[in-house]
Amino acid sequence: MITLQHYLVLSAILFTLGAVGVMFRRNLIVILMSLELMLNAVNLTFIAFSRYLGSVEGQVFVLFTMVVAAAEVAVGLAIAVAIFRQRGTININDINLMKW
Amino acid sequence: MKEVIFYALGAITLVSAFLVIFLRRPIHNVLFMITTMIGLAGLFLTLQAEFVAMVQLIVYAGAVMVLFLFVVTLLNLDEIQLPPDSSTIRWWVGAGFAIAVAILIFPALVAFLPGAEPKSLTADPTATVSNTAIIAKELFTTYLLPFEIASVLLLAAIIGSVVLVKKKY
Amino acid sequence: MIPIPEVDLGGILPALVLCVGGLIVMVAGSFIPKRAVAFSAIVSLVAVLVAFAVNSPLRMMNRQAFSGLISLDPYSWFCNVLLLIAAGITVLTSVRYLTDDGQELYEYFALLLFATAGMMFMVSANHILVIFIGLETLSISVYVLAGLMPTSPKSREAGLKYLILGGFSSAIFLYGAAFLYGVAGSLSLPAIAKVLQTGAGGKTALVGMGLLLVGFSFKVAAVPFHMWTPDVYEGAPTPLTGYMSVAVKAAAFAVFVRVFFAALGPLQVDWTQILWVLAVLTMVLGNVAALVQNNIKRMLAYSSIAHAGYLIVGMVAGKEAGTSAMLYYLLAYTFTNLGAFGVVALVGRKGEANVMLDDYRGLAASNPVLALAMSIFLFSLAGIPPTAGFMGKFTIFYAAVKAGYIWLVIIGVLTSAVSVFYYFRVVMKMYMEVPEKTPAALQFGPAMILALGIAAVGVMYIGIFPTTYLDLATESVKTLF
Amino acid sequence: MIDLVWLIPCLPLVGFLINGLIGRRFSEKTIGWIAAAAIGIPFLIALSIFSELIRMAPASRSVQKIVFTWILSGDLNVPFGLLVDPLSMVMMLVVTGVGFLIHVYSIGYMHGELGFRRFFCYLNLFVFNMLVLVSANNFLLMFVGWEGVGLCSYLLIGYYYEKQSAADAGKKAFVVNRVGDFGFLLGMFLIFVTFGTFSYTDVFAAAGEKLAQGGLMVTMITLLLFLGATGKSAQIPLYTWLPDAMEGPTPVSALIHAATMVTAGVYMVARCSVLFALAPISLTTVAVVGGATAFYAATMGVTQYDIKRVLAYSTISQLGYMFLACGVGAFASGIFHLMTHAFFKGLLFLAAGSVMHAMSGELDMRKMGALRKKLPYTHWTYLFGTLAIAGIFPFAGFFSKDEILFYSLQRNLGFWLIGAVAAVITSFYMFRSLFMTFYGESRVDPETAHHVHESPPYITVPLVILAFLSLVGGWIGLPILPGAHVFTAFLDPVFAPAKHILDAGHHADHPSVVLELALMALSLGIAIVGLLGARWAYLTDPSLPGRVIAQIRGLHTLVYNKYWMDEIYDFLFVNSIVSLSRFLWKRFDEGVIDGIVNGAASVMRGSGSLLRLVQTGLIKDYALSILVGVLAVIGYLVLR
Amino acid sequence: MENVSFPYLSLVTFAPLVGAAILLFMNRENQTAMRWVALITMLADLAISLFAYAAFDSTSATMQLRESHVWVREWGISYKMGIDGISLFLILLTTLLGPIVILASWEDIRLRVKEFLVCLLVLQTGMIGVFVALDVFLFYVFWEVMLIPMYLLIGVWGNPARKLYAAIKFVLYTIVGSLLMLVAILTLYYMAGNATGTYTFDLLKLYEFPVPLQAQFWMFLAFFLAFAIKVPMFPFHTWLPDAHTEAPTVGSVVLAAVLLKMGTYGFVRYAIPLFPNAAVDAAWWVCLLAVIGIIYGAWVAMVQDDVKRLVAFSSVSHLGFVMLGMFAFTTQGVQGSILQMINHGLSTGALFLIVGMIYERRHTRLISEFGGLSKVMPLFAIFFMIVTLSSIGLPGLNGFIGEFLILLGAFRVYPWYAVIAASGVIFAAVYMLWMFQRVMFGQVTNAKNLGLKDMSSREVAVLLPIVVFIVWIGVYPNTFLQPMEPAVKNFIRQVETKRTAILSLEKAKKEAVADPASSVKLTASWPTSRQSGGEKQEAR
Repeated sequence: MITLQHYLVLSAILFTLGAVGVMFRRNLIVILMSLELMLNAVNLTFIAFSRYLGSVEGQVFVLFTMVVAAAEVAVGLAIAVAIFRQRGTININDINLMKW
Repeated sequence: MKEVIFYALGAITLVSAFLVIFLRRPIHNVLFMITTMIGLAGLFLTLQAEFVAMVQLIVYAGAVMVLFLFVVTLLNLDEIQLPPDSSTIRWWVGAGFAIAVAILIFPALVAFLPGAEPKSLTADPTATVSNTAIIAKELFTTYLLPFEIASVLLLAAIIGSVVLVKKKY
Repeated sequence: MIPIPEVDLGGILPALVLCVGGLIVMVAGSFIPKRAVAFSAIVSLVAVLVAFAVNSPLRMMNRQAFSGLISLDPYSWFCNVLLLIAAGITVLTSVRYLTDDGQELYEYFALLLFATAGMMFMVSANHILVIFIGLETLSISVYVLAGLMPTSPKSREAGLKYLILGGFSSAIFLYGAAFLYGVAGSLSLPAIAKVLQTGAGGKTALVGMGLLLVGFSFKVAAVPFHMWTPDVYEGAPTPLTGYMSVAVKAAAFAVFVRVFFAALGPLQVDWTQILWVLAVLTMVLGNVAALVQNNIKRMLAYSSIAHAGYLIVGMVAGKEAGTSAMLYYLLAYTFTNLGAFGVVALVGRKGEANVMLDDYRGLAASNPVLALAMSIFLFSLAGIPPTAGFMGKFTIFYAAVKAGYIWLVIIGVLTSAVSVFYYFRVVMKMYMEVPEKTPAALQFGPAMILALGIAAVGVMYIGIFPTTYLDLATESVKTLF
Repeated sequence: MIDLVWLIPCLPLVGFLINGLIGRRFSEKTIGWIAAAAIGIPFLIALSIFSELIRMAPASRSVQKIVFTWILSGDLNVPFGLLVDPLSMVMMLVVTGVGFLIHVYSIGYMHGELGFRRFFCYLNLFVFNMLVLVSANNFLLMFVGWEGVGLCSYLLIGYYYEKQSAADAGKKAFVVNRVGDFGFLLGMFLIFVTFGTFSYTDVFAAAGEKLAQGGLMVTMITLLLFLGATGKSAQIPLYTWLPDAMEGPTPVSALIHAATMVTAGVYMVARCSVLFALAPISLTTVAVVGGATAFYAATMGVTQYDIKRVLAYSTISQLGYMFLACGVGAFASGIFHLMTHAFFKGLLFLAAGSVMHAMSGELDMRKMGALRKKLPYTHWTYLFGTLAIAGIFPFAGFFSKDEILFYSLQRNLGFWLIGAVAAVITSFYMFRSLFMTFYGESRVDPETAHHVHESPPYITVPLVILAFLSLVGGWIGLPILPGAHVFTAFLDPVFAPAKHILDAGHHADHPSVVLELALMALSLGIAIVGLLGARWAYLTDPSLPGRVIAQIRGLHTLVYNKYWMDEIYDFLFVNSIVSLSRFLWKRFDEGVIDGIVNGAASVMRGSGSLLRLVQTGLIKDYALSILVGVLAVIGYLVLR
Repeated sequence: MENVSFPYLSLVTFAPLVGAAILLFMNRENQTAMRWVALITMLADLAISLFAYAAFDSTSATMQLRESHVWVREWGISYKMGIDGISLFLILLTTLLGPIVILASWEDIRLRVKEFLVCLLVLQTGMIGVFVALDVFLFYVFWEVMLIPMYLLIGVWGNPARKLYAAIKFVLYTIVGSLLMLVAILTLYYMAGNATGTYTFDLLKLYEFPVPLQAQFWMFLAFFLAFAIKVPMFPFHTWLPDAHTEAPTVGSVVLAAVLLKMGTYGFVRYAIPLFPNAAVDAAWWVCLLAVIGIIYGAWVAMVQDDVKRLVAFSSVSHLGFVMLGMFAFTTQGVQGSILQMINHGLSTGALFLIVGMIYERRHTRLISEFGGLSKVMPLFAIFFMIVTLSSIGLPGLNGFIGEFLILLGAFRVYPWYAVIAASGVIFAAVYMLWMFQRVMFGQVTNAKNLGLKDMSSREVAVLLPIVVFIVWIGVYPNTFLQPMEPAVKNFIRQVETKRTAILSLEKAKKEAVADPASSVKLTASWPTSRQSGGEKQEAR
């Protein structure tokens, strides 16, 4: 029997993986992907709730999340490209002009 | 049967997500990201969210990931040797925190019991209204406003992306 | 068959005006590349003014529109006014900045208008979905704006940092929203409140609330979710930094308040405790860290963190007194900080060459009026009467005293005593030290003069005659509860 | 005329203002005579008031004149009021009379000095304050004069301000006086707390009922007041300033540090005779201190070579006599001696000034001798003064000193003994100074000898007048013959209440005439012993002092160095407080308090710098920080 | 209903601000014209204050020349002004010093004259505002407004070496105290509003509100801190020597003469009447600090080698007297205390002017650099002497009256404190005269001192008015004592009646509760043995 909790736990794990990715990868592109993972985990939660609540709102929300995620990715990649052009790197440990 | 599908899809999703996080080569990351997306789309299907699953496939696995792939190739990222990721201690500390958060959230997950059974989106389970139709209706009536705002958002994102990578300067 | 939904354009007219303004800017900008910035600025200003005009009916309204997704009430009206003031002044302070660089980044104004529109949707939202989409509209615009300066690596870096961390916090926010959705079955604020009032939800609701709180705390730059602030504020174009520190913060706080009082009111006991701690951390860390900054933008960034702390005190104080105090404080802070950043933009000159504290040496001798204006802003930030900043702190602290949070207030005043040190340090540099080299004359555009004048007069005026604005703030929050 | 009593103190003030404000263009003569007139006219007024006073019935010889209300605060009401009674009358006459002579003298003496105008301003101001002191009708106003004369003393001692020692001496005088004033002030507070008023008449009238005989309160009040008196009148332990005060110009020494100001303490004790009479312990203290000072100062007088210093120690010693008189209850005798002392000590100082004037400022007696021929007037007047102070019949000092010794004996043999011994020494050192200066071989250095000449009439006339007074001044207090002691009789209304209280204690036995005569003879003998001793040591056998000194070298060194009292005071009070203050400033003020303040600032900045380190600029760290925050928030919510 | 009079007080408060506004629009090259404008403004201000004095009824204890307008209706904040005998002379002192200060800076300040004059004028407004405000909020606004011009005066025109440190130290010290006071004000406002139903910052209405004992203690503590720092009382005084030493002459003058009075005035007007029980209970401690301050200030002043620093420490000592008198709660004590505020303003102000004059000539403040100045500057010597003597408290001059009344008033309540304080009088003589001697007496050892010019007529004009008042107060203090007496008596009576009323109120409350635990807590809030001062007060 697959219950709501199965989905929720699955999405929690996915969310954690995404968070870990954001924290520990140096590659900007991968970090952006990790962000996507987190958003997708949330999406899964929404869909699962939507199913078990019998409410369509969750699914609508997911659509908007996707829009936002896409927009974010677009802008993120644009910045990544711009930075790469400027400095020749997308290692975020090197993108460190401002600190202290 | 359901269990098998769920676990299979879950495994695909998690494993490929894991690989996204841990593989070194960007091209691999992108590819496994796509499989994650596909896995998720499958899971959406098991939850009877057909429309979202399709969008997931088309928009995410399709458009967005292609965009990633495009950038990876554009920047020749595979050629660039990034130094190894963070040291192991940092790694474990960070992962520890993340897992701790997950564990702390866990009670919230299991405590939640909205009902024993999944529910249908419509009041009448026998109705032959498709998932897509319901969502479409909602999207253009109840959620008309966010739908419109989303256009502004996308416009801003487009302008932004264009401005950011403009080579004029 | 899909029914025609009720469309209440009147309610969202101000935001629409701004969007249209943004579109005009984009279209026109590409046709007149020579004077695109000047033209765009005028268009933006007109848009802001028109929006200001069409916004006024909201003050009289108290209803919901778009199937209950947004609520048109005095609270929205007040926040819109705040945002429009911020946008207007930012437009004025940006003109010189954008032309100084020899670029015609007219897109800046379009994005600014879109961001403002997003905020306006956000502050009148009655549904978490609208909040989210408004928040993202705002965020994405601001990510781009922060990273807009093509020749400045710092700007790009600021955009990137803001984007990644913003995305991170958005994900957390969304995750929280998902939990609340699970509990309430809907993300409409009244619906959530209704469910929570029954005591349902348990830990799930708490966790959802906690994650939402984190999301908002990130946007308002509360410690420990503040780390992006100094870096992003330093790197972003200066006028935009002012805008971020004022408008984004104001919008975030407005929504923060609406969500937490209107939807999560039943959990007030729980989140008040957390916010108490956050307020203390924010006030202390913001002020203490600002002490040792040498870059004025960074210093003002920490200072804006500290101010977020004071605002959170208002939230802790809660209910009418606290929230109306927050609104007043935000109004005061809008004029003050925009003015301060305007001066920073002006002094910073081309490419932000002069953003270190030492660059302010002897400013009073070379530009006495500018130094006076800066001093007014700094005194207001420090909370010295009779400036608006003082009245703001006064109202906030009074609300906290009234709610019995004496210790919070004591910590607050002590940290603001600390803040005096670094604000006065700038005054000291301007008035009491001599520059190493004679500074070149500053270029004042009429826009900048207008902006600084409005800001300075505003700071003094609402500081000395606060009655009207206090009344408005009080009146505005009434519909929240 | 008595209504014009306010003119007496005011005219010197007017003189001070005239000279001070518009005197810049006046000639020396004008300035001097304005100043002198400002004292002379009050003297005449005082005389006429005096004549008015003695025509009144003895019991009603006390008139108060309120000029204006000075301080009015709550139940405190202090008028600027003057009291005319026999005691203040005597003091006014002495102050204005002697003061006038000294003013005249100064015109000649200060001739050509750079600060001539300044000098006379100060002098007038001094007389104003002194007159306020003696004519005030309440304690607080007396205190005004009291501090005022201290100020003028300070200014006049430091008249030659360019001399480090003069400036130091002035400051020392002021500060030591302030220590005494501190006692005075506290005494006044106690008086006010007890009586609710500062007015003499009210206080003394109520003293009997409000204060228990010998009670703690009255003892405290009187002892504190006496502390004030010791400061002003240079008694042990606050005498050290007076010898140093000789740094001032000689007329100042004569006027302030011999004739008038230093006697203020005696006046004050006499004024408070009722209170002192109520406090036997205080009376004894006064007598003991007075006697001890009389002896102690006399010993130091023996060893000094500086003519003014000899006179200074002698002044201290004579003041001791006056206090001894007061201490044994003979207040009138004290005042009597005060008056005669004003004459002969004023005279001695002025004569010494005349010597100095002649000797171009030389003060060391070892460089004088045989001046008698060159300075005839000075010699004769100095001789008169010496005879008076030594107590040779029929000079003024004989009568007053004898009276004191007589009353001392009545009270206690010890007091008499110490007084008698001091008298021998006084006689000795005074004749010593006389002989060393005017007799024997001339030791004047030839350069100076050339210029030695008698002083101008401005100087000699006052000398002669004072010499005359030194001779006849005591005759108003003839003992034995009933009713002959007009002075005591005159003062009787003032001291009657005190006497009443004292007599109530031990019944007054009338001394036999024989005893009195015997004592007079004895004291005359004492004086002559001193005279002969000095003659032997300084005229007959000039090498004798040297040999004696050799014999008692240790003792001599001790006495010669004034018992090292200045050094001991310096060590005990001055240096310790200065080092303590330095310690407080550097260690406490700048160390502890500022340390805490600056430390707090440093802690702030330090923690600011530490917090900075967290801000690594790396996105992953920022994300981690957010995650930590999430953990804390969720942890709190879930685990709570 | 308030009886509203001609707005003397508003005029006197804001007239300098008008002058400042005029200055802002003047050409900065024309320094002399600007100085004249400032001087005329200050003189006009003085004239207005004299009119106010003429309109003042000196027999009445109530607040007079009142003005009242609603300011922030929401909060019950009003623009309310009024004076009584206590504030009257402080205002006159301030306005008197106004023209003097402008004159004194006539030649001293050459750098950024415009800003300088504007600062002085704004400062003047702030200072007068503090004295006339009858609304706690309004008071606080003026209180803080003063801070900025003073900060600039020290920091811009101060002594370059350490001015920045001194300026920021001044500001931080002051602001820490005043912010805590703000918390107390807010709490008081809330408590009073909550209890009575009308939320108001009106001081006179707040006077009537009985603050519970426990709360009184804390609020008094906060007010105490703010005012004690400003006074400054030992051990909160360390900002003063720095500020005084580094400030330009007129800065020191204003600081010493008026700014320090804000603290003492704050006690009389705010801290004590608002929280009488706490104040009376704390009197023993406050007086202890005051007495320590007297002695400590004097001792440390004695060993200073910088003239200004010496005068600064002497201020600590003198203001100790003020505090001692005030917390004696006797007519003489309080009256003396207020008179001593004026006296200190005149004497120390004049001392700083004098130090400024020689600083202007020699550009050093080290005592050792001087010596024998009497010889070269005889007129200066006279003024210096008079002021020194006034500072020492010589009878016949102003200082004596104040100190005497204070000591007498204190002696009736705390004899031992008065005894120790009186010994401070001795030390005052020591340090002042020693300093005077080292500067003025002796030979002119330093060749640079030989050619010094004596006082100019401008400098005489600066000092003469002060000296006139020094003598006036000393000779006929009733001019000043009489108008303040009703107010002072009213102050003491008010404190006493309110105190007892609160005590009985608390007692009734305690009995009503009849809960032993809570009553123990109430009495334990402050050691009861410390109430001896108050009891003696009642006994009298």
